[in-house]
Amino acid sequence: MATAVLEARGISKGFPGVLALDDVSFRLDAGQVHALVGENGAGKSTLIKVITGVYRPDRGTLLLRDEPVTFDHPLAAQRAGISTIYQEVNLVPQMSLAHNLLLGREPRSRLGVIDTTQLYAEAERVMTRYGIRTDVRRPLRSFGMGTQQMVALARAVSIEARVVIMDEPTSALEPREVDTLFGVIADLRSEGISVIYVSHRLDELYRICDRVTVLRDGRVAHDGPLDELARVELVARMLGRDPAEIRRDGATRFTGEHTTTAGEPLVEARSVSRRPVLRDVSVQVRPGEVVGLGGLLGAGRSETAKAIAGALPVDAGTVTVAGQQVRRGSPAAAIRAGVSLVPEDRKAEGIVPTLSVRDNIALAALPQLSRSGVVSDARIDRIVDSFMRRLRIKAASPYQKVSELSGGNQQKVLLARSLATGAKVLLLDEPTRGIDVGAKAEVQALIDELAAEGLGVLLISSDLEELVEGADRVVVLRDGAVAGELSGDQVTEEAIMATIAATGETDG
Amino acid sequence: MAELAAAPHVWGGRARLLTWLQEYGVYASVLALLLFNVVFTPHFLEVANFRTQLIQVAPVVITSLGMALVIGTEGIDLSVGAVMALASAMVVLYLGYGAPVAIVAALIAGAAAGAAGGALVAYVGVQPIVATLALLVGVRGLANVLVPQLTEFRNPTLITLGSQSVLGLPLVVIIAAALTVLVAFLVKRTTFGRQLVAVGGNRAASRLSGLPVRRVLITVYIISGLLAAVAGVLATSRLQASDPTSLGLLMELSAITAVVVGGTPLTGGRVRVLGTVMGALLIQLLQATLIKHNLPQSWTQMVQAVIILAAVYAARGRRA
Amino acid sequence: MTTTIADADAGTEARRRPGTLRRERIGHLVQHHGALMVLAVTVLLGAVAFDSFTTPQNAANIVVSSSFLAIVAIGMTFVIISGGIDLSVGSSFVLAGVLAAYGSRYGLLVALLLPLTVCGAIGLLQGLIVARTGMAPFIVTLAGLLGMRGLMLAVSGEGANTYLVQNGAFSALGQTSLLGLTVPVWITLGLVLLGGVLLQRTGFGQNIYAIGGSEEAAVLMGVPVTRVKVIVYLISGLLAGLAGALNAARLSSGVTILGAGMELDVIAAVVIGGTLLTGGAGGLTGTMAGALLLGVIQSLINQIGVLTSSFQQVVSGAFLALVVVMQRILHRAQRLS
Amino acid sequence: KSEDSGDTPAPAGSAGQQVVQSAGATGPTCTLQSFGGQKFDLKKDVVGFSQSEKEANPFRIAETKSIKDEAAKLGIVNLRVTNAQSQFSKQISDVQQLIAQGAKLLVIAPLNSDGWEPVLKQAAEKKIPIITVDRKINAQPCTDYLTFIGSDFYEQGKRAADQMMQALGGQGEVAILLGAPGNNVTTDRTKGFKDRIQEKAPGITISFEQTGEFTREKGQQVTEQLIQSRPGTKGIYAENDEMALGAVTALKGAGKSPGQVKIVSVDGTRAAVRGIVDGWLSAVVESNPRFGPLAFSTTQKFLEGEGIPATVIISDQEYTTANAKESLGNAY
Ligand SMILES: Nc1ncnc2c1ncn2[C@@H]1O[C@H](COP(=O)(O)OP(=O)(O)OP(=O)(O)O)[C@@H](O)[C@H]1O
Ligand SMILES: Nc1ncnc2c1ncn2[C@@H]1O[C@H](COP(=O)(O)OP(=O)(O)OP(=O)(O)O)[C@@H](O)[C@H]1O
Ligand SMILES: [Mg+2]
Ligand SMILES: [Mg+2]
Repeated sequence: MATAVLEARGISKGFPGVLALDDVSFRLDAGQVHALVGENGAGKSTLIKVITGVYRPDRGTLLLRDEPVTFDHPLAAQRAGISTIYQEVNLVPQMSLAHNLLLGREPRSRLGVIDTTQLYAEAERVMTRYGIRTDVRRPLRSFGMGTQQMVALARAVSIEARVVIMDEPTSALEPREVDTLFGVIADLRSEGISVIYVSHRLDELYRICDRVTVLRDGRVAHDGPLDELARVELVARMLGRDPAEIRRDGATRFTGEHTTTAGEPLVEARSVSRRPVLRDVSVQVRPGEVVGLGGLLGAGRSETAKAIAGALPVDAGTVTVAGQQVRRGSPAAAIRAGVSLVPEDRKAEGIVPTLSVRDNIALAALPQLSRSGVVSDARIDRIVDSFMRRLRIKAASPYQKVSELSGGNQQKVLLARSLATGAKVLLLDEPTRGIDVGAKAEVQALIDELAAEGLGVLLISSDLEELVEGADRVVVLRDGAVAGELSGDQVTEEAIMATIAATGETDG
Repeated sequence: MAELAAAPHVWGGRARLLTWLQEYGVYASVLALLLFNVVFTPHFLEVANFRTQLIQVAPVVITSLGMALVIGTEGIDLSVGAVMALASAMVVLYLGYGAPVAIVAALIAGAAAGAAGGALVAYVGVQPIVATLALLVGVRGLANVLVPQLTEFRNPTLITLGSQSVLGLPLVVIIAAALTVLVAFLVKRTTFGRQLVAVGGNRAASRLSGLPVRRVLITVYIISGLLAAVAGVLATSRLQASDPTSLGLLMELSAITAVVVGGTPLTGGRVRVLGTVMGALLIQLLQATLIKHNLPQSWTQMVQAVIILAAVYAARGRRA
Repeated sequence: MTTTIADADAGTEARRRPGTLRRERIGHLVQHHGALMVLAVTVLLGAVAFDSFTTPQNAANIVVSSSFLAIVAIGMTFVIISGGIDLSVGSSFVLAGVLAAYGSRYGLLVALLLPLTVCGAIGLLQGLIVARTGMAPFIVTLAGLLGMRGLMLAVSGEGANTYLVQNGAFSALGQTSLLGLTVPVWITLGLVLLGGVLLQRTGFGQNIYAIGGSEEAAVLMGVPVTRVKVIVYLISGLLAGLAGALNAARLSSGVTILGAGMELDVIAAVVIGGTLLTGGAGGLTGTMAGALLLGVIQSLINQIGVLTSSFQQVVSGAFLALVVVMQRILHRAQRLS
Repeated sequence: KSEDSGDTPAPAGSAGQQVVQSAGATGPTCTLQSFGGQKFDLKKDVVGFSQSEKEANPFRIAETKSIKDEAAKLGIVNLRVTNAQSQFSKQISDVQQLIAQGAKLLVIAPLNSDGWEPVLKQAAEKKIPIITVDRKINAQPCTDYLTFIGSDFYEQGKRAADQMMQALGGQGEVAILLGAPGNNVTTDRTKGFKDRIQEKAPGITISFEQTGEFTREKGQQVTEQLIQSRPGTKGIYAENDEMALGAVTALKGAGKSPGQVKIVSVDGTRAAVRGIVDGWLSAVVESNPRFGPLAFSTTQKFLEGEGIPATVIISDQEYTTANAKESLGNAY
């Protein structure tokens, strides 16, 4: 057998109250695309951070081409030829796209100083290769998550590396960009570069990966070639359940049927505009209905949701909840009216990292959980307990800091926060992004359940399958305007794609 | 992974010591300093000594409490010393109408100054350090305009406030203790307290969760101004004179130090009330020690620098 | 200049109206040169109101006396962009002055090297503590403020000894005029140019912005965070030391009562200049405008003349508030358009 | 307004007027000719006064007021006053600005004795006479500046020591409340006091010296620590009146009776002199701030071609239990 490019032997890593990795061994061969899968909190990101020198392992050794190595800084790993895209996009928001892309490798002029003209030209060239043509001088934070993810990707790949690690690179990408990414991975493989690939999207794994390592509760649950392992088997290994049981349950947990009361819309956005991202967008959600919001990256889906939630001031248009017009620009008013948003960027806009799981869940519902300004711990405990159980939030205790949870569990905490307000309408922006198959199914089942209880749900998802199966109706956005609306039997992946691709005749 | 929660071997002795120090570093430092004094400082173990230290530290504790709240929101309030001076000026200005009126006037002035800074921060979006820096300069000037020079007073009520004892405890100390309890209650038990740390921890998330972010911010600065005014009134009554030129000078630095030494991070999202009180005590005790041992000023400052560093080092947050 | 507008066919970006970009540019200009504009307006008003305000001599006085603050503010700008703060600069400044005056008896070289070495070393130490232990820069440099003031008192016999500069060459460094401006002013200009290139046109500068923008991201992007931070505090210490030494040369003595509260003035200059205290953004031209603005405000207050000393303070506080509010409003107007 | 002291203000006339020490005018004299300046019109031309600290303590208030009042009295219309707010760098630029405004005479109350090079240079180029008051500038009289009018701080320290010796009968432990560190005044008043004690009273030991930064609050706080941890202290020398009064508050708070600890201070403010009357203070050495009349009369003499001595030391009074009551009107 050829020597491994990278090998981890008997790695253990603990955090207060949690043993995130327990005697994990992992071997990466040259020119292979190696899948690393597991439930939320299984330890995938932790393993990657140990490999790249972000964390020091408590025990175990790391070998690079059979030589023992220790990286005490990500820079050291980078110098050794390991390049990484971390799970949460880790770039500098205020810096321009170009500077982010080329930080540390800026083109120099003859005087030895950075040549900005060349810098921007180079950045434009690179981004065009990834299908993005844009003003690379703009600060990174002014781009959508998808574009940011592509920048991180381009950055990681363009560093001369022997190993490229991708921790959920596609969670913010839409199908076309995923294709671009896979093209890049194929190129890498043909150059003999190895890839560690983490994703919760099983289709993707089967499309590009050669080998798979399954982690469960910090231990290796399976390791072997991927094509020998059937889908259900893989899921079963991840969840530690019986394959037969999995087979019964199907792909998503959506039942697809809701009894929509034809009555008054719970929430209605009428001709909402905000330059330059939204133009004349109208959406309504009735009780018991799941309305999907489709479109490409940057189509304005997040903005629509934020406008409805009062978090984005609009230039024109109105939002009414149960017939009452909501005061503009105030999430508080929206929440009081029963509209609650689970934002897309959970790190920047979702969790409060310094607070516990418990405080994060109770945050938005505090007024309801207190009497004359004094909080009732008993009531908070009750509600936190019930939601932690209902959403199966994995935490050492309700008092664990939310920043210490895995991404999927953080997402559940945010969902719990919205539900705790007793919202009548939920605006879910990519609620299953970065969530493992098990948790994803749970969340989807929960969406169904909530709709059945009479809640209205606005579901934003880049996962077409999820939209098709979960939504009763899909509103498709393009360039910040409604491009079409599909309902009933019209809701198919093909129809959505067609609406997105249709040339601008709907623009008028 | 809940079943692994009790896995003890990953949570070894060194790490445990570190967390313990992080949580209780200030307490340990205060204790160490107390022990040092008991051994090396003559006349330390006397009731009069503890009275002196507690009385002197009371205004620092009170301002630090407000500062801790502000820092919890990821802000900072450089104006507290100047607000003390303003309160002091207001007291003598309105003393003609009786002590209660004068005190209320001082408190109103403090709250108003806080509101001005808070409004700049919450509604205009000025960075806290600059907003309150402008206030620091302007408010002290204002205090001086109102009372141009040190002015003594003979009002018995006001003097009593500074020198009276109840059940053997000085009134100022009782007031400081009561305010500590009040602020602890505010932080731990009220909606406002929870919202405050949330705003400090992640402002965007707080806004999206429907928290009244601006109201929380301005309220926090008002409370800080109010508490600084209380401290100013107490300091004035103890001095038996109003001295807007020097009262509360550099108090902002003492208060910030107390808060940070007490384990509240300057990055916000967390408030440690008792730690803050301990931080103030540590600084007080340190200064008293240096004075009692008659060290020259140069030494005093260098030793203070080292001790503050050591205390904050012990209490510093773990890094990822 | 060509602008790349989002390609609608690629479908990655919403279409942007051409007007937006231009307005954004103007907004950008206003935000980054807000201090400069406020400065221009203030000077104009001053010129209209007071005859003696715009005399060459008064202008030169303002520039010369602002230059020391400006040198310190350059270092502070580096520190603040990196997401930190340096409260020790005032103490560095006065300590350096005393050391320079003391060292001048051993020649020009010692007069310069002694303060630079000591202040640089302490800056380095602070940088190491900040970068290695993760302690808050505010506290570390607050300790620096106390410690260096203590050191200064120790060196000067509890402040009783004022060393006089005993080296003609060194005095000349602070007092000689070239083209109507003294050497420190030219040094300031040189440092601004140098610092500007360092910040904008070198990898080191980009690393500073990255760390200030998001330290976590910078670590993961492979920025040598520890080293950059240490160097940033070293620079700040060195520049505060240099300014202190030059000031000693100008005053011909190591005055011990300088520098108290200077850190706040320096921070104010930097922040008025548009550098965010949260780090990751800002620049030196703004800082220079901020430093000059402070000098101009002082000068104007003196021109008004009738104010009592207390009222002068009220006015300068109000002025400071006005300036930052104006800046915020400009900034907001830009965002809304 | 406030419940301030019930004292009647001192009559504006001659009470507390500065008197030149008989032996005070020393050094070679300086004339308009030897200085090389040009005659100017004191009444019409710009006269600059640079104050060092905020007019927030009795000394500075009285000093600025005296200059302004005297200018008004003499009909000097173009008096420009600046205040450095205790920042030395600001005082330098203040004076430079006065020069830029065309000042023909500069009266400076310097914050510090050293570091005046840039100002002296600019003034010398234009031959502007500088009179420094209350604190000296370390430079060449008659070339760099015209003359210095003020007290001798070292001498004040010595006289305070004399008073302390008398109060304690030459025996006991004494504490010093120092002024702000780095300040010339602090340095001189400390040195004078210590030298005299060493020379004259071997029975007195100085066991404690801590700064009270010239403020009442700090004076009180330091004294509280002092009397608790060093109960044997018999006397306190405060380097200004404010700190002495802070010490009194501390002593009262600790239940001491007047005179139990002897306090001697320097300045001569009304409150301190009343402290002597009340028995809390033993003596106050005066430092007279009323420089106006002397400064302008000196200038007039100079303009008329008379010789001006290099230093004009004023004779300061002393307030003791013997004269405090009747001299209260002289205090400022
Ligand atoms: N910094 C930390 N402090 C404490 N606990 C942590 C920390 N980082 C991770 N953990 C814990 O370690 C375990 C593994 O987390 P990790 O992020 O590796 O999971 P993951 O497999 O990447 O999950 P996901 O699919 O949700 O990204 C989780 O239980 C998590 O709570
Ligand atoms: N702060 C901002 N400043 C300027 N442009 C912005 C800003 N925020 C978003 N945009 C732009 O607005 C457009 C709409 O973005 P939005 O995030 O709503 O897209 P989306 O349809 O939700 O896609 P995604 O799947 O990435 O969330 C994008 O072109 C984005 O770059
Ligand atoms: Mg992960
Ligand atoms: Mg989106």
